[in-house]
Amino acid sequence: MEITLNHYLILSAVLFTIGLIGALTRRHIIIMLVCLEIMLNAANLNLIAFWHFGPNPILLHGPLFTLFTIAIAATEAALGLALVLAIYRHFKTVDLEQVQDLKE
Amino acid sequence: MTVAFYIMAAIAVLGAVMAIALRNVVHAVFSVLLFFSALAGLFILLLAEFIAVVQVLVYIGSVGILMLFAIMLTTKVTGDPTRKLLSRGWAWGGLVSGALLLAFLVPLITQSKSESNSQLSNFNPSVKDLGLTLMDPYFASVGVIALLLTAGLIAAVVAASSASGE
Amino acid sequence: MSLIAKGILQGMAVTAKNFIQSYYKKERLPTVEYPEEKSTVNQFTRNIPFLVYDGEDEIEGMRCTACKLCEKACPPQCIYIIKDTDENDKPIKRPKVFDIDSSVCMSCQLCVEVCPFESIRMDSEFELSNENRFEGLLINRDELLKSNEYYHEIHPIEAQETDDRIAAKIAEAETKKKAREEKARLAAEAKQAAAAMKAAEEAAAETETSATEQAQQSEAKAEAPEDNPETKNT
Amino acid sequence: MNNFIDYKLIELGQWTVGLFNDYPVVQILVHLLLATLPLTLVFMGAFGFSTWLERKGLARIQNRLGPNRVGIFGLLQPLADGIKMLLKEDIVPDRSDKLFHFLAPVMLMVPAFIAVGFLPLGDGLMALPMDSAILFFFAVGSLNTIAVFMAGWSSRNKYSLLGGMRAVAQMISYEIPLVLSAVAVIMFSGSLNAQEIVASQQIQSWLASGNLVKEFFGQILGWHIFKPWGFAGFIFFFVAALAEANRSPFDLPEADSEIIAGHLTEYSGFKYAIFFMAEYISAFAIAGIATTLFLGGWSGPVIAGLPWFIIKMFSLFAVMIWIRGTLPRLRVDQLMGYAWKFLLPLAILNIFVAGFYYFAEQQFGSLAAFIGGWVIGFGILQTAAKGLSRLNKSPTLDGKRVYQLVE
Repeated sequence: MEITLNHYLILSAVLFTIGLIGALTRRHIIIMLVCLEIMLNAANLNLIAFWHFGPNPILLHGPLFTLFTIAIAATEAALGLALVLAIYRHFKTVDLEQVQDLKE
Repeated sequence: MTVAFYIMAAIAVLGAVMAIALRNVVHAVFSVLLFFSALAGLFILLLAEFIAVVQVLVYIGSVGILMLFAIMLTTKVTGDPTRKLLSRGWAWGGLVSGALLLAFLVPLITQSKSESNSQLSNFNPSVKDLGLTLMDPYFASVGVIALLLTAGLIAAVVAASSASGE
Repeated sequence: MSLIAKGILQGMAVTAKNFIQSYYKKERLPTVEYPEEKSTVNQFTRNIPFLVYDGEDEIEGMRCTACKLCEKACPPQCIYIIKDTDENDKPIKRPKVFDIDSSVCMSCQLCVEVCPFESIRMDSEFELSNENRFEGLLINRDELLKSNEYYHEIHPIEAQETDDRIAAKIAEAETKKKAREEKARLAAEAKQAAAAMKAAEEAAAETETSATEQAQQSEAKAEAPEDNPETKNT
Repeated sequence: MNNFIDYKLIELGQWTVGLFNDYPVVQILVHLLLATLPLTLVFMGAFGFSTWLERKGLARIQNRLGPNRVGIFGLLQPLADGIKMLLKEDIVPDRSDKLFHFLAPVMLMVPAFIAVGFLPLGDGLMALPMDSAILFFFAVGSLNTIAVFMAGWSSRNKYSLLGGMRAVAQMISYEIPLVLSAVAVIMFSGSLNAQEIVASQQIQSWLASGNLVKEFFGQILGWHIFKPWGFAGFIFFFVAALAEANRSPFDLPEADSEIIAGHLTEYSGFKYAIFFMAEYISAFAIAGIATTLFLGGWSGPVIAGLPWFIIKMFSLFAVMIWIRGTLPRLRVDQLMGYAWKFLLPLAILNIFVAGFYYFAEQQFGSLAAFIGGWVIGFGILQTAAKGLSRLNKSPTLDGKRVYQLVE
């Protein structure tokens, strides 16, 4: 069977859902960041698949958009992990359920 | 191509599932690295060679390492069997996610459009084309992204170092 | 050149010089390939003690008198000595057993310091490895005995000093002996003279004494050694 | 062009593949094997030879003889070492992470061999002829960071973990100047394709002229290292490459005197040998990419092609050995400071110098750009380097040194 756009879309949907499940159910802060990355990557896969099977691949919209996404994702990861460090230093925990106070 | 796609897809799903299921955080991060590399393979299958390289370079080379560093700097890496794995109300989260998956899949399966696109058969997108496109029509976006990256970098430094100043 | 630090280039030049000159200059490659060729040992090297003997025969020329001073001085107690005896179980001044445990010896040279007979000396032998790690490392008397010529060979300066010292000692002993002999001779002469005088007196008196008295005197002389040993010695 | 060796090799390959024309599946397999197997075998052999070379070279630098027992000049020493390593017991720490402990050497070796595949060994001789080979090379090169971290973490030994962390910090830091100094070349050549980068370092008009002297020098004078930004870039690249390949003086991750070989502490037997091999092969790979980027790749007079590439790559490796025999190890703070405060700004400045050189060449001709570049461009770089080193100077180094324990 030939691989079509649908295959990629289904795969991307599954991956996105896995990421979402992880983000909604796990309580470890780093795992939540990991799940965010999974979701972003699933979206990237979607973009590239749409570009590949889309009407006008010559324009290279998909890779360009993905490049921007990856740049943003990298920033997000760096910032997120810096925040993890800050939170850990403040609350001495990586369990997000215990991080409840806004002041202090 | 078909076989390669299925193998890559299986690795990607496996990596993602392991990443959210494993108790040991370091194992989870390594499995998400597996997921990233499988995705890079998928990008190569989709002829997005440059994106695959960037995926490897940025995600595996930098983001993964950053995560590992963050783990080393914060928590005990071995899975603590007494620690709770799932958050409160995890069932609701799972339910919502499942519903969302259904919402994604139903239109995909019902409105299946199975003919493939043949436009790319003779087209090999080179890095040069990508670079020229990036620099000519999208120059403003690149500038914005560069600004964002710099801001993010500075913010990360500030966030990580101000806490240590306490 | 500020891009490349000057110090780095200098260091690189030094190592390059070492590398290139090691192919044709002897002093840049002092390595000796050991089993095939041995490095010359400095004459002040010391590793393990050995026993010096003079002359040809090992046993006769042995300087060691089994005084056991080195055995007492040895800090790790690696020396073990048994005095030799003759056939009548009478001790003689010579070791029967003289063992050094080379695995214990720490090359401190205290035995050499303490030896009054210049007998025990340090060897520069360094190939002491052995297949048998128990008996093989225990060096016995016959292996330890090495000639004075060998000593001269390995430590010429030290051996010469030792020889000079021994010669001086012997000379001193000679002179002392001579003086003593002279003294003894003089004493003997005096004694003889006195004896002669006494004999003359006795001869004069003998004529008066009877034959029975003479028999009594000879009995008393036979008893004398037990009563007065000094007289016997002289 | 005299690179007949490359053409003969390619012809041989094509002939071999042509033998299996009737069996397409076998043909693909043969093609794959032809692309990978010789490379693997040759680089493994080169690894053995280079360990011998390194031990010999270091020994001569330190006025010693080096290995000379096994075989003539000790040439079979690597083989003996290999057999010894193979027969040794493989010790796995009891509480280690067994899977990752096993995977780490593999993870380190696979990227090393993939990276070798991106080297343009000769005209058309390339195992993985990809359009963005240089970028792929760097991407794959960043993978060994993960492997080192795996090794350090899975051993469950504080020295291993320290070594792993050091390695990761160092590799991330030095990858940036490494890539940035390569960017100048990529900008100048206008391509990420390794073959095109090599072609950009040959003066094509001279090669086509038919004049023998011009052909001879046309293969040399175009090398990027003779240009101001190329020379500076080569130095930055080489320094960063030393750090990337964990070579002395940047061998902090495996500093044997401080943290007992770092991430290698708990490895023994053949796994250790694999680590060793991967490190040497990535050192080769990075020397090869430096050759490609700055030293004209396979171009060279008389015997252009594979021989020149091998000569250049091994010369760079010999320089690495020479540096190892000379320079002492850096401190951790010095290492990071050097990457971020010195190498990185200079590499960025070098990109600008290269850009100006490019336009000057188009505007004023190559000779004027060459002279102007060396005078102005290199002057700028030197001034910047001086200024940076003054800024980075540690305050304790000013004035007379004070020794606390003396007197």
